[in-house]
Formats: sequence, C-alpha cells, structure tokens
Amino acid sequence: MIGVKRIELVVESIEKNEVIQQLERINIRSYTIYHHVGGSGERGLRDGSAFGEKFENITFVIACAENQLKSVIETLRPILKRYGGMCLISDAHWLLH
Amino acid sequence: MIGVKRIELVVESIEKNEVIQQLERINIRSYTIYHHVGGSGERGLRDGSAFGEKFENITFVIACAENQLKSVIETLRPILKRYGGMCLISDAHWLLH
Amino acid sequence: MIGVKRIELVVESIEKNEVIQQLERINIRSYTIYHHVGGSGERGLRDGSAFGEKFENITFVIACAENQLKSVIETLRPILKRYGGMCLISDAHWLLH
Amino acid sequence: MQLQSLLMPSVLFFLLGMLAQLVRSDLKMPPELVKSLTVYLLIGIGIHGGQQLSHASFGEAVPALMVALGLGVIVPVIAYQLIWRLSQLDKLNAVAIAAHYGSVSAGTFLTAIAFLESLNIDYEKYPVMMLAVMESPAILIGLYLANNVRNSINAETKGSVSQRWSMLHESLTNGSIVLLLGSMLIGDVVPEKNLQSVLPFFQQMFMGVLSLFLLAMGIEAGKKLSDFKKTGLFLISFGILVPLLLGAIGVTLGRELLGYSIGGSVLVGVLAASASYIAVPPAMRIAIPEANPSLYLTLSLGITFPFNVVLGIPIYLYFAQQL
Amino acid sequence: MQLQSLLMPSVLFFLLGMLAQLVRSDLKMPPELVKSLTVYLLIGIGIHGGQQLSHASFGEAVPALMVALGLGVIVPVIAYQLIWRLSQLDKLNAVAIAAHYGSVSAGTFLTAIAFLESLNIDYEKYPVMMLAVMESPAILIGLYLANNVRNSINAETKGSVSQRWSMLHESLTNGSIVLLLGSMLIGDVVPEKNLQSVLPFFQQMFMGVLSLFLLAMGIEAGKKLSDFKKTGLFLISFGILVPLLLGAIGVTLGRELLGYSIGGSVLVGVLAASASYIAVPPAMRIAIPEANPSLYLTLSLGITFPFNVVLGIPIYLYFAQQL
Amino acid sequence: MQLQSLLMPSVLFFLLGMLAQLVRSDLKMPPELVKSLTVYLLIGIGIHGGQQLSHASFGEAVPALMVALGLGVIVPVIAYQLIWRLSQLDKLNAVAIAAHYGSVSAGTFLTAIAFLESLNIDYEKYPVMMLAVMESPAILIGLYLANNVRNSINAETKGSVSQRWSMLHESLTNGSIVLLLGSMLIGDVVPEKNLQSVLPFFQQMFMGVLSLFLLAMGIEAGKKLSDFKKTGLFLISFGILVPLLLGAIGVTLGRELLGYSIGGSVLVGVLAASASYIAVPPAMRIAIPEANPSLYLTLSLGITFPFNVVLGIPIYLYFAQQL
Ligand SMILES: Nc1ncnc2c1ncn2[C@@H]1O[C@H](COP(=O)(O)O)[C@@H](O)[C@H]1O
Ligand SMILES: Nc1ncnc2c1ncn2[C@@H]1O[C@H](COP(=O)(O)O)[C@@H](O)[C@H]1O
Ligand SMILES: Nc1ncnc2c1ncn2[C@@H]1O[C@H](COP(=O)(O)O)[C@@H](O)[C@H]1O
Ligand code: NA
Ligand code: NA
Ligand code: NA
Repeated sequence: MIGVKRIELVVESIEKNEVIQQLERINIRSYTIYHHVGGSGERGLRDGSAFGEKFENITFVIACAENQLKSVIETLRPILKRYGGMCLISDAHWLLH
Repeated sequence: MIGVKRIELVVESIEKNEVIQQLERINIRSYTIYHHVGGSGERGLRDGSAFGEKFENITFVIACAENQLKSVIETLRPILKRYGGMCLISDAHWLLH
Repeated sequence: MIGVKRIELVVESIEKNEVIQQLERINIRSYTIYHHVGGSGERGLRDGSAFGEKFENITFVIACAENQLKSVIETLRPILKRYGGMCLISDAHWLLH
Repeated sequence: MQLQSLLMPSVLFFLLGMLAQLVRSDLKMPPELVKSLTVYLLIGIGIHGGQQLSHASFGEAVPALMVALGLGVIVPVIAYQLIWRLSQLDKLNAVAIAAHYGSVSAGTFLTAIAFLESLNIDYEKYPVMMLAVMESPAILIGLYLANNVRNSINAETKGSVSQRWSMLHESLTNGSIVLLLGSMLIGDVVPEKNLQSVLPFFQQMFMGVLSLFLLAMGIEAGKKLSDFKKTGLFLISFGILVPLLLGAIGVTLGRELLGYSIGGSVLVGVLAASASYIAVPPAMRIAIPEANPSLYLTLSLGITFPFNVVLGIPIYLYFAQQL
Repeated sequence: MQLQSLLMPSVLFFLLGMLAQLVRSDLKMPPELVKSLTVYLLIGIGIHGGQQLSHASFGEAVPALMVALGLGVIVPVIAYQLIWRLSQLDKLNAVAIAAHYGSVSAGTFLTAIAFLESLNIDYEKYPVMMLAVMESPAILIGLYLANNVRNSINAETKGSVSQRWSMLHESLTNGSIVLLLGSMLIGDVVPEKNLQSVLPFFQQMFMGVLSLFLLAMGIEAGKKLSDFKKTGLFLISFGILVPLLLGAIGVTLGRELLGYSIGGSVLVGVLAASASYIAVPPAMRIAIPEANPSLYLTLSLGITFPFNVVLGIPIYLYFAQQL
Repeated sequence: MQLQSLLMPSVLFFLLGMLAQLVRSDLKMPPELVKSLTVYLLIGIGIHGGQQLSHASFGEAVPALMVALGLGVIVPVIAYQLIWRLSQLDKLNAVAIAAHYGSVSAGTFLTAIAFLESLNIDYEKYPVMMLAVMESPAILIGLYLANNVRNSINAETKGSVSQRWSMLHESLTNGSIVLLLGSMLIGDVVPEKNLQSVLPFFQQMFMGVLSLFLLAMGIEAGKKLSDFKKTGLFLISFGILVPLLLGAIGVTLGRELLGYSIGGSVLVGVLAASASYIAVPPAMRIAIPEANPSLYLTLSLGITFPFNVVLGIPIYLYFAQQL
C-alpha cells in the first residue's frame, strides 16, 4: 500500500468533458465517475429528474500521487470558480495489485 | 484549502426528505446525494430492482466545518437509530474557489 | 464513534458476485454498492452506455474494524490482480447508533 | 372451460420470469422499464374503467364502494388475528403483514381481467373503482393497529400525531392512486371521440404490455421465492391459505351481496385475496420500522402473488361458478 | 367550438401531473422514460413532417424558413429589451431568459397539433420545418447578446472565440435537432410502401405517448410552479404576457405574411410563443454561467409552458379566427 | 430489385445514429431504453418464430439445428486460425475475437428479416431457431481454445474446472437465450386465439421498435468506429472480409445443404456472418481477462455490425440469387 491523495470533485454534469480534457493535459488519465448525482449548494438544488443529466451533478474520484496534487488543484480551481461545485481532498492508501 | 469534516451517510431512500428537513433545521443546506445505492447490513439486502427507489439506499455526502459536526451528529443519530444505516466521518480538505 | 477502516473498491460490474462471495467467506456481510460507475484506467474507458452494466464498474464501500483490514486486503488483492480496478483505504469514524 | 384456454401469454411470461430465476439466468428487466410499465398499466386500466363508468350513474357504484371500504378495513384485522394467534411472530410484524392483505395488487387484478377476457366471461365495471378505493384504507388500519400494539407494550417508537397525518396524506396521495383515479376521471369526462386518439396506445397494446410486466414480476417473485426457506413453513401456508379464504369471502360478497355476475364476483374475490407489493411495503417500512421487510415482501410478492396469478384466479372462478 | 371538445386527453394528463404535485403526491415518472418519450415524439413528428414534405417542393418552403429564422433572431432581442427595461434583473439574466423565448417547445407544438386535430382543423405542413429550424438560432443570439453585455461591463468571463465555435457547433448538432431533421429526411426519402411498416409504432401510438409525456411535463411544471413565489410577480406576468404578445405576432405572420390557414397560423403562433426548456437551458448554463438557472427554468417550464398548453393555444386559435 | 426499395427506415435510422456520432452531436439514447428495446425485440422474434413452428414438426427442424451447431463450433476455429496467422495479435486476443464471430447478432438478423419483407421475399421459419441455438456454443469453444492456448504457454490464469462449469452454465442461461427460447415456446404452445391479444404489441410495433433500436446501435457503432484508428488496418479488413467469407459459406449451406429458398439462405448467411456484441463480450471478459475488450468490441460492434447492416445483407442476397 502506498499513500495517495483522494480527490472528490462534484461538478455539474455539463462540465464532464471539460474536466476530462483538463485532467488529460496534466497527464491524469485515471479516474472514476459517478453520474446522476444530486445535490444542493449555493447555486440551489441540482436534480436531473425528467430532463436528465444536464441538470445533475457528476462526481469524479481521482487517486493521485502526492506530488501530482498541486497541478490537479490548479487545474480544477478555475472550473470550480466559474461554475461552482465541491472539491474535497483527503489521504488514502492505494492497495497495490 | 481548509480542513472540514466529511460525513458519509447511507440510509434508506424513503428517509430522504426527513434527512433533508432535519439538516435544514441546523442550517445545513449543502450536500451531495447519490441515489439508487445498494447495500447489505444488519437489516438484510437493500436492492431496488424492479420496485425502484423505495427499497434502495441513498447516500448523503456532507462537508461541514469542524464546529458543525456535533450538531450534525446529534441530528442524524436518532434517524439512524430508528431505521438503521451507516454514517462515516472522516477528515478532508475543502478546495477553496 | 469508533475508528474504522473505509475501503473503497472499484471493479468491473461482472465481478460483483465474486466480490460478495469472497467477502462472505471472511464474514464481511455489510457493504454499500454503487452501480453504473464509469471510469478510466489502465484498461481503458469503462462506460456502460447502451449495453448496460456489463461494461461498467461498480464501487463497494466497506467499513470494517482495523483488525479485519488484513483479511479483506488479502481477499481483494487477487481479484484486483486478475481484472484490474482500484482499492483505496482510509481512516474514518463510525457513528454509533 | 378447456384446459388449453388457460394457456394465457401473460401467465406464461410470469412463469418464464420465475423459471429464469430458478435456473439462475442473468435475465433482468431494466428497473425503469418496470416502473414505466406500471405507470402505463395504471393509466390504461383507469381510462378503460372511466370510459365504462361514463355510462353509469354514481348511485349504482355506492354498494361496490362500501364493500371495498369494508374489505379494506376488515381484512387486515382478520389477517392480523390469524397471524398473531397462529404464528410465532411478534405483534408488530403481524400488523405489517396484515396490512398488505387489506390492500390490493393491480397486477393480480389485471391478470384476472385478461383471464376472464380470454374465456369470454363478462364482468361488472365497478370492481375497477373498488381497486382504486382499496389501495389506501389498509395502510391506515395498519397504522392504527400498530399504535394500539405499541400502547399496549409501552413502546418508545410510538407514532406521533404528525406521523399519523403524514401517513394519512401519503396513503391518499400515493402515486398509483393518483394515476388510477386521475385516469378514471379522464376516461370518464373526455368525450368518446377525443378519447379515440389515445386508445391505440392505451388499449390495443394493453395485453402485450401486461405480459412484459408479468415477466418482470416473475423475475422478482422468483428472487423472493428463493428466500422462502428463511420464511418458514407457517408463512408459506399462510401466503396460500389466506388468499384462498379471502378470495372465497370476496367471491361470495360479489355474488350474494352485490349481485354480480360470475366474472364480476371473481374480480371482487381477487381484490380481497391479493396483497399489495407496491404501495404498502414502503408505507409499513415507515410506519413500523420494527417489522422485518423481508417477511412481508416475501409473503406478498414471493408467495401470494404467484399463487394468485397461476392458481388462485382459476380457483376463484371455479368457486364462483359453484355458488 | 363546443367547450366539451376542449377536453383533450393530453391536456388533462398534463393537468393531472400538475395536480399530483400540488397535493404533494409521490407520483414520479422514471427519468429515462421521459427521455425515451422525447426521443419517440421527435422521431414521430419528424417522420410525419417528412412524409408530408415529400409531396412538396423545396421552393414553397422558403418563406416559412425565412419567417422561422426571423423569429429566432428577433424574438430574443425583443424579449431581452422587455425584461431588462421592465424588471430589476441584471442584463445577463435578461439575456439568458430571452434566449429561451427565441427557441421553441416541441411539447407545446405537439399539443397544438393534437388540439387542431381534435377540432378537425387543417394546418399547413411547413410549421414542422420551422420547428426544426427554430431550435438553434436563439442560442447563438443569446451568446452574441451576452458577449455584448460583457464587453460593455468589461466582465472577466468574456466568451472566447473557441467558446463561440463550440456553442455554434453545439446549437447545430443538438440531439433534438439531429433527431428531428434526420427523421424528416427519412420520412421524406423512404418510399411510402417501406414506411408503412414503422407507422403503426410512430403514428398510431403518437397521441397516447404524447399524453404520457405531458403527464411527465405536468409533474415537472408543478415542481417548478411551486418555486414561483421566489420568482416574483413581474416574472410571472412576463411568463404569461410575453407568450400572448409573441403568439399574436406569430399568428399574424402566419396569416398575413405566409398566407396560411387558421390552423397553420395557430402553429406559427405557438412557435413564436413557446419557450424552450430542453435545448436552451443547458446551453445558457454553459454560455452564461453568471445567470441563475432557476429563473429561466421556472419561467419557461413552470409558467409559460403550462400557460400555453392549457390556455394559450385556444387563445391563439380564437385570435386566428378573428383575423 | 430497385435501388429505392433498399431505403428501409431501420437501416436509415442506423445511419442517422452513426452520423450523429460523426458530427459529434450530443444525441443519446437512455441506456435503459436500449435494454428495454432488446428485451422487446427478443420476445417479439421469439413469439413470431414460435407461432410459425407450431405448424411444423420437430423432425423437420433437425437439419437446421445441426447446421447451427456446426457453424457455432467451426466458425470460431476458422476465425481463430485466420486472426492468429495473419495478424500480429497474440493467441488469447485471437481467441476472444474469434468467439464473437461464432455467435450471432440478433440485431443483424432482424434487419435482414426487415430487408426481406420490404422486398416481399419469403424465407423459411427455421433460421430463427438457429439464432437461438447459436448464441451459446461459440462461448464454450472460446473457453476451450483459451484453455488450450494457456496450457501451451503454461499461463498462470488457467481456467479452473469450476470456472468451466460456470461458463457452461452462463452460456446456457444467458438472459437473451432464455427470453428467445421462452418466447418461442410461448408462441408455440399458446392457442392462436389467446395469442391475438398480445400481437398488436409484439407484432405490429415490431418494425418501429427495431428502427429505434438500430438508431441506438448506430450511435454505439459510431462511438466504436472512432476507435478504429487504434485498431489498425488489418483488423478493419478482417471485420469486413471475414463476414463476407462466412456469409458466403452460410448462404451456400442454406441453399445447398438445407435446400432453403433464397430468403432462408440469406438468413443462414447472416447467422454465419454476424458477430455477437451483447452476450459474448462479457463472457470473454470473464473467461479471457488477458484479452483487450476494446479490440473485440470495436470489431464486432464498430465494423462488422455496420458493414452487415448496410452492405452485407444486400450482398448476401445478391450472392444467394446467383447460386
Ligand atoms: N458542503 C457541501 N457538502 C456536500 N456537497 C456540497 C457542499 N457544497 C456543495 N456541494 C455539492 O456541490 C454542488 C454545487 O455546489 P454549489 O456550487 O455550491 O451550488 C452541489 O449541488 C452539491 O452537490
Ligand atoms: N459496515 C458497513 N460498510 C458499508 N456499508 C454498510 C455497513 N453497514 C451498513 N452499511 C450500509 O447501510 C445500510 C443499512 O445498514 P443496516 O441498517 O445495518 O442494514 C446497508 O444496506 C449498507 O448500505
Ligand atoms: N487513479 C485512479 N483514480 C481513480 N479511479 C481509478 C484510478 N485508477 C483506476 N481507477 C478506476 O478503476 C477502474 C479500473 O482501472 P484499471 O484496471 O486501471 O483500468 C477504472 O475504470 C477507474 O474507475
Ligand atoms: Na386484498
Ligand atoms: Na418561441
Ligand atoms: Na456468426
């Protein structure tokens, strides 16, 4: 097991491609995505209901090395700034296989 | 980045409104929800299958300030007591934007 | 609140039953499951789209006691080895109810 | 009644779904499809019922409604007494199960209609109104019984007054009731000419969609059925004998009290004999958190539902013909 | 026109959905069902339109297309001026709302067709092409206006050139446009004989499916409607008066400029009066992140849509009959 | 055969879906809708096949079943040899791909039926039974070949005996097989009169639903197609030439060995030429975790499926007419 940073990013689903592209630019190509995520925050209720994904959130979970964290943060911050969302960072251990 | 508490609450989906109302009472209006969550615990298997949400779990993820944690816990505990579920609390950092 | 280990396992959905059976062997019968999870990793993009679950990931979240961690890890590692996936382990507190 | 005419597509698809579970096939129906089929069927049955009622006077419906309410109130009480006295279950589990039998299963009702139509047996138009009326009362009776039990054992989790109101509200505004009553009203008030445009969808497709729905129900019933070792022999017999008893009562009420034809009496029998597996389970989960959901789900969905669909309905018909 | 003939199943199902929200029923439509219904309806309307166009020459369609483009460009500008001058909203919110009215609502359009057909009123075949054409331009106009506003206030979040291109691309390849135009083409080129095999599905079922769709829309509109206290009185009146104004303009254009029959003019009126709630909201969310989505969603889905479906369409018909 | 009669709605909707991907439209079909369509189509084809078989004797079906089994066994072996000898892929990837061609694609089969019907060409009723029979064997052959390869290279991940059993079980109880065989049985045993009630749904809607399904498949194929740069030229030619070869073999077997009409032979050709993209991929994922899923998915869904649907079927017909 090695120590990693666990990044949990909740953003509007319409930004999905934007986030993926920005991550690829800094060579992050591994992530897990949760679709159809609901939520409530400063920008009100997010709830896809009948109109589908476009009014929902998605969550990215990204495990990265400690030394990648800074560039990930710098990459995500402008997106969060423009459209809101949540980004939590915590410590975790990656089970080697 | 500031330190926050990350609360991960898994409960039966029929309690969704109850949880939201209780959280609002203590002025927590920001949360993320995952629907259609399956699970297994003391109360057996939870699996919506054909009958939809009513037999599924939902997960709330709530990031709150350290000093709010106590009231959140006090709010959630009676709900957990009555209908079961899981509540995990961990430390995380909130990426300011 | 007592300290527990939070295990977050992302694997291909076709391994669902395998994981559940292996966990049961070591007496772990409590877990939470997220279906329809997308992702990207060494084995390319995972995205169920039209063909449903079979090409998607699922996520197990398992809270277990510190002393169970070792056997859980030993149980999950061969599965991860064969089919890939991600397993993150972190510390959390379990809200007693 | 030739045996071959019992071969109805809908029932066979139900059996196919159960069989698929039995051989542990990975056959699955998308959950949202099953919910969609339910919505469709409720609207279809509602429109059809409403259309027929538009030719009827409200006065004529009153006796049917009284019987429906009566069944909704008395059945849970009988069932409760039976379970509590004969089984080893505690009182709260007994109440939760009983409430399911006081309510109805639209799937069983529709299968009965398909059955009657395949045999060209006529039926009265009021049972569909009874179906709508019977969804709710059992939930309220269940809540009432549960509170009595709790008072008697001084339980902590006593339902508060606000909870009673919310259960009342919930049982009256339950999605399936709103759909059923709403569609009946629409079928009733819309002039025949305007209704024509939606009938190809809601009427000609009906039996096919019902087959798809019963296939899904077969899969679900099959899953539950495999739990039945845990349920124990008493509950299994309960899940078969109680519908038989209630079905007989229902048929008799239909025939003797309401003066219905054989077909109509079968439908009243089915209303009495069938147990809810959609509206009541979540209501009981909220109202009686102490009860074990797998008991009432297995009983209503895994035992009583398959029994009624495959054997019960023909038995009630046979019984009605003997009366 | 008798009052009773106004009782259309589709509109009544819409009201049923709203009512269910009003009484706080837990009635829900599976989200994927609603998306599926949308796909079906767009294809159905496309095939039908294409079939009719196969008998027409392209030249005849040109005036209709010009009017459509004109409406798509001018309506947002008018709406923007009205909102910004009369309300207290800032300019960017005004732009975002205005763009919705420049585009169209296929649901409203279909309800209007059902309405005309139930009254046996004929209509021209070109408005369906106008529907397809009008989806996009308003999005581009919205982007253009927003950039102007930002320039004037020196905002940071100025749209880049690449963003403009991506909006242009997105507005032209939007799923609903591709479906609508593609199905029109298919309905146009496939020989009548070959088309027969798919018509039972896409045509005979159409009105029934539309009812199901409007039921779902009623639920959504009902949810939004309950937000309307927050919206304020100005916006509510805006959501009713602007469609009335635009509808009158549209009907007049249809009648006088295009020389359409009463039915066709009503459809042009509906195109002008209806506001998009599917394609435009996400586009505005991306293009104008500063604007508040709940304002434009509540207006288009919670106020203008119900108004048009229930009252607007008959009013536009009345108006067309007076011209 | 006029060119215009090739314009079938279902094929055009397939192309529309591919086109939408090509222009990077955001057009999407709800995943649960696509799964629902699959369920519907399998039941529809099953009932129809069963209905026809009820007029046939089982003895007559035996040759067809033998040919189906033969194809299921031999095709993967041929395909494996071709890939392994001609490409640079390792043996396990070659096995995984080969197994897909030994199985069948119900979507391609249905398109072929729609094609024949639009040209009023008759066909035998047995190929639908062959379809059901051919789903499984290739999976088992794939497993067998993979174990051979692993033995020869002493691989660690040797399939255990229990794994073989579970693959056997899985390949025989696969959801689509259960649905297809079950519906055939139902179509066979239910008396014509009782079947009537479900036919408006399962038969009249069939071609329309198929169009919707092919639209979804077009979108999926379009996604995969864009991966084909990675796939390399060899695999692309493989994905086109192998179906041509297998199709010719199938048509010849149909015509010469089974003595079928032109229509029936085309269907046998399609069974041979089509590659599975629903049942086999997950089976291979489990049985051969070392193989790269994007190779076999791209080939079967992104290359062979579109080729067969758009060009292959007419070619097989042309070929059958020359025999
Ligand atoms: N404190 C929080 N805890 C959990 N989720 C949050 C929190 N704040 C925001 N979110 C999530 O982030 C989304 C966007 O937040 P906002 O931009 O504040 O509206 C919300 O819809 C929630 O899903
Ligand atoms: N140890 C655990 N780890 C992960 N999830 C759990 C655990 N215990 C309970 N859960 C979740 O909480 C739900 C309710 O638990 P219970 O009340 O114990 O039946 C389950 O369905 C699981 O989703
Ligand atoms: N670094 C990572 N961060 C988040 N999720 C990951 C990561 N690596 C792998 N995954 C998840 O694990 C799945 C399988 O990974 P792999 O076996 O590397 O293809 C992916 O589809 C992702 O969902
Ligand atoms: Na009952
Ligand atoms: Na408009
Ligand atoms: Na094949």
